[in-house]
Amino acid sequence: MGLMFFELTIDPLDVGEIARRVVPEECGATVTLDGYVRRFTRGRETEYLVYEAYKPMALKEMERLAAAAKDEFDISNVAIVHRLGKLRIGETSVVISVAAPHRRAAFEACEWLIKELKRTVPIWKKEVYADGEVWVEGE
Amino acid sequence: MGLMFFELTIDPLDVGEIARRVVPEECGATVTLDGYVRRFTRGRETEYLVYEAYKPMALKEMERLAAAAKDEFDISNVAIVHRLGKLRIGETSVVISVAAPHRRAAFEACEWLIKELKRTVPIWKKEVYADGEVWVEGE
Amino acid sequence: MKVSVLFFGATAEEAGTAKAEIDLEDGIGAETALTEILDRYPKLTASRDRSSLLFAVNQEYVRADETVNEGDELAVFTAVSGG
Amino acid sequence: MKVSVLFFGATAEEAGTAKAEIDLEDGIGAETALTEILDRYPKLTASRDRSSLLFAVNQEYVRADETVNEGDELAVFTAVSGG
Repeated sequence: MGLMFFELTIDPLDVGEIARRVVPEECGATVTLDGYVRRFTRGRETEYLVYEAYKPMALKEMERLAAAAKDEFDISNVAIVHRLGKLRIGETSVVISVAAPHRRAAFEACEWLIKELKRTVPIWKKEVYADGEVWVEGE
Repeated sequence: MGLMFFELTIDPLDVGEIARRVVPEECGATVTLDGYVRRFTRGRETEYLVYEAYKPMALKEMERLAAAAKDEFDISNVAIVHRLGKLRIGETSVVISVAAPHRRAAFEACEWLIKELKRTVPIWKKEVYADGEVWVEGE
Repeated sequence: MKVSVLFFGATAEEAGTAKAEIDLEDGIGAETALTEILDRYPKLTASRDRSSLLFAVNQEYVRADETVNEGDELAVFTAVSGG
Repeated sequence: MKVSVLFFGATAEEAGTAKAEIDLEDGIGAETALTEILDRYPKLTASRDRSSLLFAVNQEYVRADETVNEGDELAVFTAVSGG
Protein backbone atom coordinates (compact mmCIF):
# COMPACT_ATOMS: atom_id res chain seq x y z
CA MET A 1 0.00 0.00 0.00
CA GLY A 2 2.83 2.41 0.67
CA LEU A 3 2.89 4.97 3.42
CA MET A 4 -0.03 7.34 3.76
CA PHE A 5 -0.56 9.81 6.53
CA PHE A 6 -3.16 12.42 7.30
CA GLU A 7 -3.04 15.02 10.01
CA LEU A 8 -4.96 17.99 11.31
CA THR A 9 -2.95 20.13 13.67
CA ILE A 10 -2.94 23.59 15.17
CA ASP A 11 0.87 23.65 15.13
CA PRO A 12 2.89 25.34 12.36
CA LEU A 13 3.57 23.06 9.40
CA ASP A 14 7.12 22.16 8.38
CA VAL A 15 6.83 21.50 4.65
CA GLY A 16 10.28 19.95 4.35
CA GLU A 17 9.74 17.61 7.25
CA ILE A 18 6.45 16.47 5.73
CA ALA A 19 7.98 16.00 2.28
CA ARG A 20 10.85 13.95 3.72
CA ARG A 21 8.46 11.64 5.57
CA VAL A 22 7.12 10.21 2.29
CA VAL A 23 10.47 9.41 0.67
CA PRO A 24 10.77 5.69 -0.07
CA GLU A 25 14.07 4.16 -1.10
CA GLU A 26 12.83 2.93 -4.47
CA CYS A 27 11.36 6.28 -5.46
CA GLY A 28 12.80 9.09 -7.48
CA ALA A 29 10.70 12.17 -6.83
CA THR A 30 8.38 13.88 -4.42
CA VAL A 31 6.06 16.68 -5.48
CA THR A 32 4.80 18.93 -2.69
CA LEU A 33 2.04 21.50 -2.77
CA ASP A 34 2.35 24.15 -0.09
CA GLY A 35 -0.63 26.49 0.27
CA TYR A 36 -0.50 29.55 2.48
CA VAL A 37 -2.43 32.53 3.64
CA ARG A 38 -2.66 35.39 1.17
CA ARG A 39 -2.64 38.97 2.29
CA PHE A 40 -5.25 40.05 -0.25
CA THR A 41 -8.42 38.27 -1.30
CA ARG A 42 -10.79 39.93 -3.76
CA GLY A 43 -8.97 43.20 -3.15
CA ARG A 44 -9.54 43.14 0.59
CA GLU A 45 -6.69 42.90 3.09
CA THR A 46 -6.87 39.91 5.41
CA GLU A 47 -5.51 40.23 8.98
CA TYR A 48 -5.54 36.51 9.67
CA LEU A 49 -7.49 33.34 8.94
CA VAL A 50 -9.14 30.80 11.17
CA TYR A 51 -9.51 27.24 9.89
CA GLU A 52 -12.04 24.84 11.38
CA ALA A 53 -12.62 21.21 10.46
CA TYR A 54 -15.11 18.45 10.98
CA LYS A 55 -12.08 16.50 12.13
CA PRO A 56 -13.03 12.81 11.95
CA MET A 57 -14.81 13.26 8.63
CA ALA A 58 -11.96 15.39 7.23
CA LEU A 59 -9.41 12.67 8.07
CA LYS A 60 -11.66 10.02 6.49
CA GLU A 61 -12.05 12.13 3.36
CA MET A 62 -8.28 12.66 3.12
CA GLU A 63 -7.77 8.92 3.39
CA ARG A 64 -10.43 8.26 0.76
CA LEU A 65 -8.82 10.77 -1.62
CA ALA A 66 -5.34 9.31 -1.10
CA ALA A 67 -6.67 5.79 -1.77
CA ALA A 68 -8.40 7.04 -4.94
CA ALA A 69 -5.15 8.73 -6.05
CA LYS A 70 -3.23 5.48 -5.48
CA ASP A 71 -5.77 3.68 -7.70
CA GLU A 72 -5.60 6.32 -10.42
CA PHE A 73 -1.89 7.23 -10.51
CA ASP A 74 1.33 5.23 -10.17
CA ILE A 75 2.38 6.71 -6.84
CA SER A 76 3.95 5.27 -3.70
CA ASN A 77 3.36 7.51 -0.71
CA VAL A 78 1.03 10.36 0.16
CA ALA A 79 0.95 12.87 3.00
CA ILE A 80 -1.88 15.34 3.51
CA VAL A 81 -1.57 17.75 6.42
CA HIS A 82 -3.88 20.68 7.09
CA ARG A 83 -3.41 23.25 9.76
CA LEU A 84 -6.33 24.47 11.90
CA GLY A 85 -6.91 27.45 14.16
CA LYS A 86 -5.52 30.93 13.64
CA LEU A 87 -3.04 31.48 10.81
CA ARG A 88 -1.17 34.66 10.04
CA ILE A 89 -0.35 35.95 6.54
CA GLY A 90 2.19 33.73 4.79
CA GLU A 91 1.79 30.77 7.13
CA THR A 92 1.27 27.39 5.51
CA SER A 93 -2.29 26.09 5.72
CA VAL A 94 -1.95 22.86 3.75
CA VAL A 95 0.82 20.54 2.58
CA ILE A 96 0.28 17.66 0.16
CA SER A 97 3.33 15.54 -0.62
CA VAL A 98 3.28 12.71 -3.14
CA ALA A 99 6.22 10.37 -3.80
CA ALA A 100 6.34 8.31 -6.97
CA PRO A 101 8.78 6.24 -8.98
CA HIS A 102 8.38 8.73 -11.84
CA ARG A 103 7.77 12.42 -11.35
CA ARG A 104 4.93 12.73 -13.90
CA ALA A 105 2.59 10.66 -11.71
CA ALA A 106 3.62 12.63 -8.61
CA PHE A 107 2.77 15.94 -10.30
CA GLU A 108 -0.57 14.64 -11.56
CA ALA A 109 -1.60 13.06 -8.26
CA CYS A 110 -0.56 16.09 -6.18
CA GLU A 111 -2.55 18.46 -8.38
CA TRP A 112 -5.58 16.16 -8.32
CA LEU A 113 -5.41 15.81 -4.52
CA ILE A 114 -5.38 19.56 -3.81
CA LYS A 115 -8.27 20.08 -6.25
CA GLU A 116 -10.32 17.34 -4.55
CA LEU A 117 -9.35 18.44 -1.03
CA LYS A 118 -10.74 21.90 -1.78
CA ARG A 119 -13.92 20.30 -3.10
CA THR A 120 -14.72 17.59 -0.55
CA VAL A 121 -12.70 17.71 2.68
CA PRO A 122 -14.84 19.36 5.40
CA ILE A 123 -12.60 22.26 6.42
CA TRP A 124 -13.67 25.89 6.40
CA LYS A 125 -11.84 29.15 6.67
CA LYS A 126 -12.90 32.42 8.22
CA GLU A 127 -11.27 35.53 6.83
CA VAL A 128 -10.77 38.21 9.44
CA TYR A 129 -10.38 41.82 8.27
CA ALA A 130 -9.76 45.03 10.20
CA ASP A 131 -13.49 45.74 10.00
CA GLY A 132 -15.20 42.36 10.07
CA GLU A 133 -15.00 38.67 9.32
CA VAL A 134 -16.62 36.16 7.02
CA TRP A 135 -16.80 32.38 6.79
CA VAL A 136 -15.81 31.52 3.22
CA GLU A 137 -18.14 29.19 1.34
CA GLY A 138 -16.54 27.03 -1.35
CA GLU A 139 -17.77 26.78 -4.90
CA MET B 1 10.70 40.24 -11.71
CA GLY B 2 10.03 38.40 -8.47
CA LEU B 3 12.58 36.52 -6.46
CA MET B 4 14.73 33.94 -8.19
CA PHE B 5 17.62 32.08 -6.69
CA PHE B 6 19.98 29.42 -7.89
CA GLU B 7 22.50 27.51 -5.84
CA LEU B 8 24.99 24.71 -6.13
CA THR B 9 26.12 23.37 -2.79
CA ILE B 10 27.78 20.35 -1.25
CA ASP B 11 25.68 20.74 1.91
CA PRO B 12 22.50 18.73 2.53
CA LEU B 13 19.38 20.37 1.08
CA ASP B 14 16.50 21.43 3.32
CA VAL B 15 13.48 21.23 1.02
CA GLY B 16 11.17 23.08 3.39
CA GLU B 17 13.61 25.93 3.94
CA ILE B 18 13.99 26.30 0.16
CA ALA B 19 10.22 26.17 -0.43
CA ARG B 20 9.62 28.83 2.23
CA ARG B 21 12.18 31.17 0.69
CA VAL B 22 10.01 31.69 -2.41
CA VAL B 23 6.75 32.52 -0.63
CA PRO B 24 5.53 36.01 -1.57
CA GLU B 25 2.70 37.68 0.32
CA GLU B 26 0.44 37.98 -2.70
CA CYS B 27 0.81 34.34 -3.70
CA GLY B 28 -1.32 31.37 -2.93
CA ALA B 29 0.71 28.25 -3.65
CA THR B 30 4.18 26.83 -3.98
CA VAL B 31 4.89 23.61 -5.84
CA THR B 32 8.16 21.89 -4.97
CA LEU B 33 9.91 19.04 -6.75
CA ASP B 34 12.28 17.10 -4.56
CA GLY B 35 14.49 14.56 -6.34
CA TYR B 36 16.63 12.10 -4.43
CA VAL B 37 19.04 9.26 -4.80
CA ARG B 38 17.46 5.91 -5.65
CA ARG B 39 18.82 2.69 -4.28
CA PHE B 40 18.28 0.77 -7.52
CA THR B 41 18.92 1.90 -11.09
CA ARG B 42 18.37 -0.52 -13.95
CA GLY B 43 18.30 -3.36 -11.41
CA ARG B 44 21.71 -2.52 -9.99
CA GLU B 45 22.21 -1.41 -6.40
CA THR B 46 23.85 1.98 -6.01
CA GLU B 47 26.10 2.61 -2.99
CA TYR B 48 26.23 6.35 -3.47
CA LEU B 49 26.28 9.04 -6.14
CA VAL B 50 28.73 11.79 -6.91
CA TYR B 51 27.42 14.93 -8.64
CA GLU B 52 29.73 17.27 -10.48
CA ALA B 53 28.84 20.53 -12.22
CA TYR B 54 30.29 23.04 -14.61
CA LYS B 55 29.34 25.53 -11.93
CA PRO B 56 29.25 28.97 -13.59
CA MET B 57 27.52 27.59 -16.68
CA ALA B 58 25.08 25.54 -14.57
CA LEU B 59 24.04 28.64 -12.62
CA LYS B 60 23.64 30.62 -15.86
CA GLU B 61 21.50 27.83 -17.34
CA MET B 62 19.32 27.70 -14.23
CA GLU B 63 18.81 31.44 -14.47
CA ARG B 64 18.00 31.19 -18.18
CA LEU B 65 15.45 28.42 -17.50
CA ALA B 66 13.81 30.37 -14.68
CA ALA B 67 13.54 33.47 -16.88
CA ALA B 68 12.01 31.36 -19.66
CA ALA B 69 9.54 29.87 -17.17
CA LYS B 70 8.58 33.37 -16.01
CA ASP B 71 7.89 34.31 -19.64
CA GLU B 72 5.86 31.18 -20.31
CA PHE B 73 3.90 30.72 -17.09
CA ASP B 74 2.18 33.12 -14.67
CA ILE B 75 4.55 32.53 -11.76
CA SER B 76 6.13 34.81 -9.17
CA ASN B 77 9.21 33.22 -7.64
CA VAL B 78 11.54 30.36 -8.50
CA ALA B 79 14.24 28.54 -6.57
CA ILE B 80 16.50 25.94 -8.13
CA VAL B 81 19.04 24.27 -5.86
CA HIS B 82 21.21 21.30 -6.80
CA ARG B 83 23.50 19.45 -4.49
CA LEU B 84 27.01 18.42 -5.57
CA GLY B 85 29.55 15.96 -4.22
CA LYS B 86 28.83 12.62 -2.60
CA LEU B 87 25.18 11.77 -1.89
CA ARG B 88 23.91 8.75 -0.02
CA ILE B 89 20.73 6.82 -0.85
CA GLY B 90 17.62 8.86 -0.10
CA GLU B 91 19.40 12.20 0.11
CA THR B 92 17.92 15.06 -1.89
CA SER B 93 19.87 15.96 -5.02
CA VAL B 94 17.65 18.69 -6.44
CA VAL B 95 14.89 20.99 -5.24
CA ILE B 96 12.83 23.20 -7.55
CA SER B 97 10.26 25.44 -5.88
CA VAL B 98 7.86 27.63 -7.82
CA ALA B 99 5.44 30.10 -6.21
CA ALA B 100 2.50 31.43 -8.20
CA PRO B 101 -0.75 33.30 -7.65
CA HIS B 102 -2.61 30.21 -8.91
CA ARG B 103 -1.42 26.69 -8.35
CA ARG B 104 -1.95 25.46 -11.96
CA ALA B 105 0.89 27.68 -13.22
CA ALA B 106 3.13 26.56 -10.36
CA PHE B 107 2.58 22.87 -11.21
CA GLU B 108 3.20 23.47 -14.92
CA ALA B 109 6.30 25.59 -14.42
CA CYS B 110 7.83 23.25 -11.84
CA GLU B 111 7.37 20.23 -14.11
CA TRP B 112 8.78 22.11 -17.09
CA LEU B 113 11.80 23.30 -15.08
CA ILE B 114 12.84 19.84 -13.88
CA LYS B 115 12.46 18.45 -17.42
CA GLU B 116 14.64 21.24 -18.84
CA LEU B 117 17.16 21.05 -15.99
CA LYS B 118 17.72 17.37 -16.78
CA ARG B 119 18.18 18.26 -20.44
CA THR B 120 20.39 21.36 -20.40
CA VAL B 121 22.00 22.19 -17.03
CA PRO B 122 25.62 20.96 -17.06
CA ILE B 123 25.60 18.63 -14.05
CA TRP B 124 26.61 14.98 -14.17
CA LYS B 125 26.26 12.09 -11.81
CA LYS B 126 28.53 9.15 -11.21
CA GLU B 127 26.87 6.02 -9.89
CA VAL B 128 29.09 4.06 -7.55
CA TYR B 129 28.37 0.34 -7.05
CA ALA B 130 30.04 -2.25 -4.84
CA ASP B 131 31.99 -3.41 -7.90
CA GLY B 132 32.54 -0.34 -10.00
CA GLU B 133 31.36 3.09 -11.02
CA VAL B 134 30.02 4.84 -14.09
CA TRP B 135 29.44 8.43 -15.18
CA VAL B 136 25.85 8.58 -16.36
CA GLU B 137 25.26 10.16 -19.76
CA GLY B 138 21.90 11.83 -20.29
CA GLU B 139 19.59 11.13 -23.19
CA MET C 1 -35.38 8.47 17.95
CA LYS C 2 -32.51 10.69 19.08
CA VAL C 3 -29.77 11.80 16.73
CA SER C 4 -27.03 14.37 17.10
CA VAL C 5 -26.58 17.22 14.63
CA LEU C 6 -23.28 19.03 14.16
CA PHE C 7 -22.77 22.48 12.64
CA PHE C 8 -19.50 24.09 11.55
CA GLY C 9 -18.31 27.59 10.72
CA ALA C 10 -21.13 29.62 9.20
CA THR C 11 -23.81 27.02 10.01
CA ALA C 12 -22.68 26.85 13.64
CA GLU C 13 -22.99 30.63 13.94
CA GLU C 14 -26.42 30.58 12.27
CA ALA C 15 -27.69 27.64 14.33
CA GLY C 16 -26.32 29.27 17.46
CA THR C 17 -24.67 26.02 18.46
CA ALA C 18 -22.05 23.55 17.23
CA LYS C 19 -24.02 20.51 18.37
CA ALA C 20 -27.64 19.63 19.08
CA GLU C 21 -29.56 16.51 20.06
CA ILE C 22 -32.86 16.26 18.21
CA ASP C 23 -35.78 13.85 17.99
CA LEU C 24 -36.72 12.45 14.58
CA GLU C 25 -39.25 9.86 13.46
CA ASP C 26 -37.75 6.33 13.39
CA GLY C 27 -36.20 5.24 10.07
CA ILE C 28 -36.72 8.64 8.43
CA GLY C 29 -35.06 9.30 5.06
CA ALA C 30 -31.99 11.52 5.01
CA GLU C 31 -33.61 14.19 2.84
CA THR C 32 -36.59 14.40 5.18
CA ALA C 33 -34.25 14.60 8.19
CA LEU C 34 -32.46 17.55 6.59
CA THR C 35 -35.81 19.29 6.01
CA GLU C 36 -36.66 18.83 9.70
CA ILE C 37 -33.31 20.27 10.76
CA LEU C 38 -33.64 23.27 8.45
CA ASP C 39 -37.17 23.88 9.79
CA ARG C 40 -35.74 24.09 13.31
CA TYR C 41 -32.80 26.32 12.28
CA PRO C 42 -34.31 28.70 9.71
CA LYS C 43 -31.26 30.99 9.69
CA LEU C 44 -29.35 28.31 7.76
CA THR C 45 -31.43 28.99 4.65
CA ALA C 46 -32.17 32.65 5.32
CA SER C 47 -29.44 33.86 2.99
CA ARG C 48 -28.57 30.84 0.86
CA ASP C 49 -30.29 28.06 -1.09
CA ARG C 50 -30.81 24.75 0.59
CA SER C 51 -29.02 23.16 -2.37
CA SER C 52 -25.79 24.91 -1.41
CA LEU C 53 -25.68 23.13 1.97
CA LEU C 54 -23.89 19.82 2.41
CA PHE C 55 -25.24 17.06 4.61
CA ALA C 56 -23.35 14.15 6.17
CA VAL C 57 -24.52 11.12 8.12
CA ASN C 58 -21.96 9.37 10.29
CA GLN C 59 -19.09 11.36 8.76
CA GLU C 60 -19.86 10.54 5.15
CA TYR C 61 -21.59 12.63 2.52
CA VAL C 62 -25.16 11.44 2.49
CA ARG C 63 -26.58 9.30 -0.27
CA ALA C 64 -30.03 10.18 -1.59
CA ASP C 65 -31.61 6.87 -0.57
CA GLU C 66 -30.04 6.74 2.90
CA THR C 67 -32.11 6.41 6.05
CA VAL C 68 -31.24 7.86 9.43
CA ASN C 69 -31.07 5.67 12.53
CA GLU C 70 -31.07 6.10 16.30
CA GLY C 71 -27.79 7.55 17.52
CA ASP C 72 -26.56 8.66 14.11
CA GLU C 73 -24.27 11.68 13.82
CA LEU C 74 -25.69 14.15 11.31
CA ALA C 75 -23.85 17.26 10.11
CA VAL C 76 -24.96 20.28 8.10
CA PHE C 77 -22.37 22.63 6.61
CA THR C 78 -21.62 24.98 3.75
CA ALA C 79 -19.44 24.16 0.73
CA VAL C 80 -15.96 23.52 2.10
CA SER C 81 -13.21 26.16 1.85
CA GLY C 82 -10.04 24.49 3.13
CA GLY C 83 -6.74 24.37 1.31
CA MET D 1 45.87 31.94 -29.98
CA LYS D 2 45.49 30.34 -26.56
CA VAL D 3 42.18 29.07 -25.26
CA SER D 4 41.33 26.97 -22.24
CA VAL D 5 39.40 23.73 -22.53
CA LEU D 6 37.42 22.25 -19.64
CA PHE D 7 36.31 18.64 -19.26
CA PHE D 8 33.83 17.21 -16.75
CA GLY D 9 32.94 13.77 -15.44
CA ALA D 10 33.47 11.15 -18.13
CA THR D 11 35.28 13.53 -20.51
CA ALA D 12 37.66 14.63 -17.73
CA GLU D 13 38.54 11.01 -17.03
CA GLU D 14 39.03 10.29 -20.74
CA ALA D 15 41.06 13.45 -21.37
CA GLY D 16 43.12 12.71 -18.27
CA THR D 17 42.62 16.28 -17.08
CA ALA D 18 39.87 18.69 -16.08
CA LYS D 19 41.51 21.66 -17.78
CA ALA D 20 43.97 22.25 -20.61
CA GLU D 21 45.44 25.26 -22.38
CA ILE D 22 45.67 24.74 -26.13
CA ASP D 23 46.78 26.70 -29.17
CA LEU D 24 44.30 27.20 -31.98
CA GLU D 25 44.42 29.17 -35.22
CA ASP D 26 43.10 32.74 -34.76
CA GLY D 27 39.37 33.23 -35.43
CA ILE D 28 38.72 29.54 -35.97
CA GLY D 29 35.09 28.34 -36.18
CA ALA D 30 33.65 26.52 -33.19
CA GLU D 31 33.08 23.27 -35.07
CA THR D 32 36.68 23.24 -36.28
CA ALA D 33 37.89 23.98 -32.76
CA LEU D 34 35.98 20.97 -31.46
CA THR D 35 37.53 18.78 -34.16
CA GLU D 36 41.00 19.94 -33.08
CA ILE D 37 40.24 19.15 -29.44
CA LEU D 38 38.87 15.70 -30.27
CA ASP D 39 41.97 15.01 -32.36
CA ARG D 40 44.14 15.74 -29.32
CA TYR D 41 41.99 13.69 -26.94
CA PRO D 42 40.97 10.65 -29.01
CA LYS D 43 39.57 8.78 -25.98
CA LEU D 44 36.59 11.16 -25.97
CA THR D 45 35.24 9.58 -29.15
CA ALA D 46 36.66 6.10 -28.65
CA SER D 47 33.39 4.72 -27.30
CA ARG D 48 30.77 7.29 -28.33
CA ASP D 49 29.74 9.34 -31.35
CA ARG D 50 31.00 12.86 -31.65
CA SER D 51 27.37 13.96 -32.01
CA SER D 52 26.63 12.84 -28.47
CA LEU D 53 29.14 15.30 -27.01
CA LEU D 54 28.12 18.82 -26.01
CA PHE D 55 30.33 21.83 -26.59
CA ALA D 56 30.23 25.20 -24.85
CA VAL D 57 32.10 28.43 -25.47
CA ASN D 58 32.29 30.92 -22.61
CA GLN D 59 29.71 28.97 -20.60
CA GLU D 60 27.03 28.88 -23.25
CA TYR D 61 26.06 26.08 -25.59
CA VAL D 62 27.82 26.80 -28.82
CA ARG D 63 26.04 28.12 -31.90
CA ALA D 64 26.96 26.58 -35.27
CA ASP D 65 28.25 29.85 -36.74
CA GLU D 66 30.24 30.90 -33.67
CA THR D 67 33.94 31.70 -33.85
CA VAL D 68 36.45 31.13 -31.07
CA ASN D 69 38.66 33.94 -29.82
CA GLU D 70 41.85 34.35 -27.79
CA GLY D 71 41.25 33.57 -24.12
CA ASP D 72 37.88 31.90 -24.61
CA GLU D 73 36.77 29.17 -22.21
CA LEU D 74 35.76 26.06 -24.16
CA ALA D 75 34.16 23.00 -22.58
CA VAL D 76 33.47 19.51 -23.86
CA PHE D 77 31.13 17.20 -21.98
CA THR D 78 28.63 14.39 -22.33
CA ALA D 79 24.84 14.76 -22.25
CA VAL D 80 24.00 16.09 -18.79
CA SER D 81 22.63 13.78 -16.06
CA GLY D 82 21.76 16.03 -13.13
CA GLY D 83 18.44 16.10 -11.36
